[in-house]
Amino acid sequence: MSRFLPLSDKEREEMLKEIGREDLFSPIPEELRLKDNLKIKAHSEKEVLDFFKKLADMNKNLTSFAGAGIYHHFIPSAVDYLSMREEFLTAYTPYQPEISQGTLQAIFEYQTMMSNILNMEVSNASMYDGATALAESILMAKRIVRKKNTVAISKGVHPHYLKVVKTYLKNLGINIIELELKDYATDIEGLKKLLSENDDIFAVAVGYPNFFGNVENLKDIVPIVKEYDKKAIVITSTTEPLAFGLIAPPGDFGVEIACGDAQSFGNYPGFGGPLLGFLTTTMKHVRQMPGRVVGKTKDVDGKTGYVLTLSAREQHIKRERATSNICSNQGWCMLRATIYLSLLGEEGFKKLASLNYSLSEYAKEKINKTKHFKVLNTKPTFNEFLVQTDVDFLKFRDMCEENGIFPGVRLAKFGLDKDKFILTCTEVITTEDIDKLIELMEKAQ
Amino acid sequence: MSRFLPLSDKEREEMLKEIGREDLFSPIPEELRLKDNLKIKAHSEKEVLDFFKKLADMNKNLTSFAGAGIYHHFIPSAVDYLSMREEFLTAYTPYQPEISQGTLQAIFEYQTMMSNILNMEVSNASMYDGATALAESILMAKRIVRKKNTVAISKGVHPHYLKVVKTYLKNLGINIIELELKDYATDIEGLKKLLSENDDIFAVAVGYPNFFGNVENLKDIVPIVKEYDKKAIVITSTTEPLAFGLIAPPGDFGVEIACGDAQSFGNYPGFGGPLLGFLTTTMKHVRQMPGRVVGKTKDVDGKTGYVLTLSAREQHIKRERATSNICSNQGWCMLRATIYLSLLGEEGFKKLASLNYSLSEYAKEKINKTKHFKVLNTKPTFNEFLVQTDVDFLKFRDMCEENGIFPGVRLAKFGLDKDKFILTCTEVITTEDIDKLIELMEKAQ
Amino acid sequence: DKEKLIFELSVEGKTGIDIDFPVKEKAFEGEYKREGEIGLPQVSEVEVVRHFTRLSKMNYGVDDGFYPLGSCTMKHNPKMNEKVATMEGFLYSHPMFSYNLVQGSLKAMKVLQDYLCEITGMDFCTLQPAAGAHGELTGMMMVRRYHEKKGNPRKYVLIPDSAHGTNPATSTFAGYQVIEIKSDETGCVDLEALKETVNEDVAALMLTNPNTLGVFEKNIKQIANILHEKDALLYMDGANMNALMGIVKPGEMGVDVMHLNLHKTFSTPHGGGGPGSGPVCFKSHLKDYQPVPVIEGDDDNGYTMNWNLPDSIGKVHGFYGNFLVTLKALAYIMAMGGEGLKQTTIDAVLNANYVREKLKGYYNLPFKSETLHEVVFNDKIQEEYGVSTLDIAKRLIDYGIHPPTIYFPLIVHGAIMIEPTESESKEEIDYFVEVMKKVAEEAKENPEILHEAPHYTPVRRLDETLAARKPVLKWEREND
Amino acid sequence: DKEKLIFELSVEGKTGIDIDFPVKEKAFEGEYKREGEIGLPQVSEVEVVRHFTRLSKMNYGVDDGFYPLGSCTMKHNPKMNEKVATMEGFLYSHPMFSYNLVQGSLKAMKVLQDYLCEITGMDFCTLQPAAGAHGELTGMMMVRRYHEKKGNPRKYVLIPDSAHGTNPATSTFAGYQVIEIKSDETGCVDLEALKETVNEDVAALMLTNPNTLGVFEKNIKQIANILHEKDALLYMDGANMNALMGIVKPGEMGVDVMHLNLHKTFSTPHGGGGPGSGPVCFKSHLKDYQPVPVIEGDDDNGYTMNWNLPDSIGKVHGFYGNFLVTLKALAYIMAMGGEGLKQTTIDAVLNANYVREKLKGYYNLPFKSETLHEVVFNDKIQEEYGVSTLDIAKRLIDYGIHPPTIYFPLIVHGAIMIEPTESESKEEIDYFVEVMKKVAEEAKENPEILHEAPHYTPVRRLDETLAARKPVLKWEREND
Repeated sequence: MSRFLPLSDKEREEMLKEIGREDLFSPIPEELRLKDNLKIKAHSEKEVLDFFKKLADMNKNLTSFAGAGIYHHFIPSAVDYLSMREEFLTAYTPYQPEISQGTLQAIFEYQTMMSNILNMEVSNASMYDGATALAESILMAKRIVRKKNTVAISKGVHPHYLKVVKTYLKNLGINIIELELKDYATDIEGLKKLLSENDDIFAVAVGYPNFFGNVENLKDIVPIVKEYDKKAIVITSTTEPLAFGLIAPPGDFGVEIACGDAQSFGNYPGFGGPLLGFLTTTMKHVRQMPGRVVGKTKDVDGKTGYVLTLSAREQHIKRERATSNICSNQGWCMLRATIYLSLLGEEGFKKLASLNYSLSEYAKEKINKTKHFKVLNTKPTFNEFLVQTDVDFLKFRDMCEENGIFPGVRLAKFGLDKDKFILTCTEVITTEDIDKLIELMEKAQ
Repeated sequence: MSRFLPLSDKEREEMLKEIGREDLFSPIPEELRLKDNLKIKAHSEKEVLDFFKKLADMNKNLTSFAGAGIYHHFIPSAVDYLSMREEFLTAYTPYQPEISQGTLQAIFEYQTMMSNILNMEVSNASMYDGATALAESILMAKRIVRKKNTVAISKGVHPHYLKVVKTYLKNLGINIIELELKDYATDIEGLKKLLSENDDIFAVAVGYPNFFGNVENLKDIVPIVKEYDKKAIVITSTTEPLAFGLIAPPGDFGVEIACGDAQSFGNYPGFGGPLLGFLTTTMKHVRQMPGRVVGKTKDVDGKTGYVLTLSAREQHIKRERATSNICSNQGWCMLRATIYLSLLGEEGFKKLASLNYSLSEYAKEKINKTKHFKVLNTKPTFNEFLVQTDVDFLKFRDMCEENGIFPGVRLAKFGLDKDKFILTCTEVITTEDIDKLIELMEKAQ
Repeated sequence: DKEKLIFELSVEGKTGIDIDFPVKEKAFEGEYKREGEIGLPQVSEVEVVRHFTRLSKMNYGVDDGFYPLGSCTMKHNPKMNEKVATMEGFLYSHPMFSYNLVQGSLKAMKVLQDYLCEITGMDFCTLQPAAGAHGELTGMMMVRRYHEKKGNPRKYVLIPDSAHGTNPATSTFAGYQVIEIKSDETGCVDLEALKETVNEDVAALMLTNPNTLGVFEKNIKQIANILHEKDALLYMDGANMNALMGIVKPGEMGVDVMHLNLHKTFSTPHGGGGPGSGPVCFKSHLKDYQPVPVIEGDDDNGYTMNWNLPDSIGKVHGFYGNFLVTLKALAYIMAMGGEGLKQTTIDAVLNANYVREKLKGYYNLPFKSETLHEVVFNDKIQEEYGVSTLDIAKRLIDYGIHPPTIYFPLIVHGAIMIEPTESESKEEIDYFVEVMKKVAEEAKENPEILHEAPHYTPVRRLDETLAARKPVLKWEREND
Repeated sequence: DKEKLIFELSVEGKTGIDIDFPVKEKAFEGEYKREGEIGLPQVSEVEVVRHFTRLSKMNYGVDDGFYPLGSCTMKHNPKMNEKVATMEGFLYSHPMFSYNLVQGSLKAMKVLQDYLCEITGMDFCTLQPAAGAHGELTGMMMVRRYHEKKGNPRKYVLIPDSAHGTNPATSTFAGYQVIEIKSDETGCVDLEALKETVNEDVAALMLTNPNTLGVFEKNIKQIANILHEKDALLYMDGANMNALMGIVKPGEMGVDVMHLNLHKTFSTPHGGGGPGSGPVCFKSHLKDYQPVPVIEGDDDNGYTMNWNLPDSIGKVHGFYGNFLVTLKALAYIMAMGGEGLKQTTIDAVLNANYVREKLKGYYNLPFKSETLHEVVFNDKIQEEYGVSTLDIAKRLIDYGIHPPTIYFPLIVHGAIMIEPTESESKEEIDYFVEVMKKVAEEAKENPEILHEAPHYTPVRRLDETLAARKPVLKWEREND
């Protein structure tokens, strides 16, 4: 413990004498004060590291086809190395711009990259994760449209996101209508029917690609919604934005809020956190946007610099009338994404997307040739898709785990069907891994 | 490959055009030029890391009682973190002092720490390792004494060091006489006899503590040598300078060159390298010292600063008359040692030494109670000692390895006795580890 | 000393990555195919490394020096924490793996929850909130659920006027209206005013303790009683827990629910704006309302997650919170131990009071009450020379010191809020004191030098109005 | 912007480590017990972190910008290298473990040796030398052993006047006397002079190729022939291998033995003065003399070490060289591949010639021969304004550029030796060119500004004479 405390006992005495207060804690009533020390043992650094090494080894990281919202991509060493520089890692939120230009410029670059990837006009500086980003997006849409009170959310958005949205909206008197799926994509006819029957809808949210891997039909959805009410807003929620190296981004279709999670960009699975919620929108709506945003400006000498801006939306200024209560969120994850995307660049981003897609298509083709497994997606997918099996999935999974493979995330984990699972192929998977999985599928019964 | 090459093809063309030389390699005769590419496949970063991960996993790092020149100590995370800062890691030798004060000041601090630990007046900035440091120390002694031509080296110095010394001295016409041991320490009577019979000796080198763990009798050795010839120099060679947290340092006895390896100070075993040779001496002899050294000075404004100094000894100035041919050596390892020793500090250094000693004494006591193993040291030892067994050592070692323990380094690895091994206890060993080893010793037959 | 944007370094045909393509490439076809340029830069690894290295050098971190940001607890971030959080066993742990594959992750969470309960004196803990404000929201949703279950969610949340902006914003997002409670002349909650305001429509009071003036709410037990009499709850904002650890337990002072900021009190780095972590600790009467999933189990039986909590507020995070961040806090707590945490608190309070003692007279102390881990001055003395808090803050940068928190709390005009934390040596603090005195002197003798500060940074005072009036929020070829 | 010495930060009673003591403490007693204070500082972890962070900021690394140190090949150090060299399986690998426990380490060494042979066209390779000069010594000891075995170690080594100081120093330490060979007007070895000098007393010629002027020794085959006729050997200093990789193989040009600098050509970081690594590659007629141990084996049979080489020069390192450094070089070679290494060479030569083309006229080119990966100018043009090479070098620092190598090679008066390497983008090089031109202009217009440079560093020009005259080589309470 004393390694982190730079005062010696002698200095403590000296300082206490200077202060001249006998009891430093005199402001605290005697009866509230603890009699005993907290029951926590102190440990040397070696003991701490040994403890965690044991825990880390208790985790088993198999060759994994798990995705479903969290993706294991390869992260170049430079991302770790650069993001670990203390100037980034141990700095505070850049409220003092003169000594925070590093973070501020990185955010500005991030905003540009995310806007371009999503083909949107503006991105904020990050949100906690994809789930809260969706909740905040819906609240943002509500602030924009104002008079209506119902949001329609496709059942194709990530089930956890839907749960979080419900938690967030429940207390605010906003109704949620869940849009049914057809072939695991939003049922367009159902949407049309709903809109014809309900005039209270301010936003429609869909996954893109959705939870089951399907590319939703934005080409139809956006015009349908806009025809219903030109102020109503279509929101997309994306768990795997690498898809946009290959797939047309939400901005191409007139989506006004495109949000999601960019953990894929240079951040580790990390048992689900920290993640990197993103939220992009149009300049028209920027003043209703939650979260921080960085803008370009000039200093007193006319030099270009960057500052946190439009803060009149935020809690530290607007208090109970703020666009969100968000404060500290995912700055460092944002930085990692910026470094990662800088390394990938235009060509790397496209090529990596293509690799993910090609591996996934390779797997799909092979799976469809097995006896007991079949791919359910009928629409295009990116790097994950839905598989159905007529064998006992848990037995199959156990067999896979014994062979060092985690075969994918079963829908039952989300309270959905027991015979289906989501299978994800990123570039860390090889065709040999896929072949091995197929072999196990052939063996399954 | 192209990730490390920041020119685009278009830029290459432009630049080539500016240069106006059709063939960049025109200075190289056509017939020398390769027709084919080198037969080496290019790999993505992921492939490289996967390859090395596999190799790393082929290594088996057991609970280990190995020492004998390379020590596994616990290294605080701050050492890794700070030493990895690019300003330290990717900088050149500090020949341009204005932009190298970081490295220079760290060296000055290192010199102070090493001088104090050894109780010597001056330390150089590092040598390749303990072995070459000993060879260079002997050559240094030769330059100081000049007229004589024979060095006496105790058989108690590390056998590898002795091998390297032989390699270095062989071509320079310097004779080596090996001093015999008695009870695994330099035989004082033998030394006296040699000195009475041979008047050509310019230096006597002993291990301290020596290879077998014994604290050599410097209290007698130095006066005996000085009585023989007051210009003759006693050199100590140390593989584990942490010993000097507990044991009187060479400087206490009038040793004029104290060298060794400080890998123990914040550097990993790393299959034997990079290491950290050190060489300390008296100010009287500083101009015969090999290697770099940093001194304090003033800049044009009168500010204190640090520079490489006394470089008139070095190869880039003195060429064939330099005190050594050494150039780049172990700067970064030196930095790590400086950070490590800063963290330990006065009390930590002493306490850690005491812990190593106490664990080692715990082990000695228990070993001496076993039937087939006994400790051979009769003199004080620090954290390693010599054990003899009457069972087949290799069988015993195999049994230990099956139980996840490496029991120590057998002397046969150095061409010495088959029934003896050196057992080392640093703070990474627990009493439970020792008890487990004792259990295996009890089982051995 | 300025660095171009990464886009301005871009040259067609360069890349910072080489991708192996060990499968037949399949073209993505059809109407959803992306066409044209995305707009990512094209640079090599060398250039990326230099670019972000240069950017880093325009920042100031805790490792660079004194960081007395009041209420932010910018303490030392042990490097051990980073080693723990980058162990591969944790990095690649997938949240949707079978429980048998993630026992290490689950156990780490359980152990941390237990420690946080021991530290706060609360009964239960959830690690799901990703930051302090997120913890507030989670806690207040639980409060609302508590009342709902009793038949009425109630309407109002009481918040002292000295509170952080997150408190009122949180209340709004939890569906409440805010009633502000004025501070009394000691800077504390006015008990009489409170009594008058509390009624059956009040859901809770959100109290920061010690408050943002660094003053301990010594009537906290009475405050709790007043609230509890009307079945209103006491929410404690744990932002200032660094003044209390090991000295008192909120759970023994009548607090029903509170959050902690692991990135403040528990040494996880702030990362230039997160990721933080905002665990919520609460009494057993709120346990049915906590977010799902809940970690259950022990070493003997293994650890699992319970998703079946019918009265739960639901989920507040896509998965289980900022797991890797929570590991760092656990490492820190284990390193310090109970005694160490107490000494931490003592040192934090010692340092703050030492600064207060040394600077009083040089800067005005708007509240005279005894304070704990931070002290709030203002610019009243300097005002007469035309020097403002902002000028003072910016001038500190010239001396290599990060400015304190300024203009907060709002109840203090021109506030200068200083929290040295326990991580500062006496020498570092003495340097700060000396600089602060020198700046006070400069304010008198040479106010111009303060108005123009900072002088040596890559950019100087920036035009924030321009930024907000004509927002340029991304780079475009045209606008450069 | 100056930082105190760590000793000056020391306060009794502080520590940067907490040591657990889980065994009964045993007192070390007797006449060899250490008494009194050692003299190490007493500081907390926070202070150590800040101290070395601050020190780091007074340094300039390759990640900071252009580093055109001629003959030092300061290229990009991929971060992947560090990840490889910090894998635990390698860090804790003990050199005295049984071979079955270190198969990964042994295989890595074997693979690297094979690649280095492929790159140099030599037959064998040892990784034992810890640095370039150490490699030279190892190589020259092998040369001596070769001659010894033939009955006479011989007396002389020939060294061109343009050589690095390590070459003559090495020769001395290998027991030879040095004969300097003058360069001809093209900067190359004068063949006639060589022919006259070589005889049966000459053991070898040490040749840097391309030489330190960046000029390729186009007569290298003839040079080898002249030597070989007298059974003298050709040693090649591989310091400038970055100009040759993938273009030619020294093994095909008559070279018998050479060393490589992994910390130059193969991207391992220089570490502020090491650790480097200086493998020696050699033809089969020298294989009996290489240092022990020699790695043997393959994947099928496993890897071991052969210590039994009776004619070996012996050992030159306590263990097997700078193993962790060699891993980094292997990672780099694997990343680049053969084609990549060739492109590296092409780009290095391209960049150097581009700089040469752009700066000629502004700075004097003392040798006109076509050059490869570096170019040597001097201060002849600037001399007339009283401006020296040193002034130019120091002025570059003001522009954020590391100075080139200066006053070397010795055969060029006031040499300015520029090696941009392949790691610089065109933009970075154009910036350098622009700055060099501006400095040339300043030398004319305002020489004072050069004499006084650098202006913005933590310290400015230092008194090296003072340092050497009254050496203060350690801190003592007294002398501060």
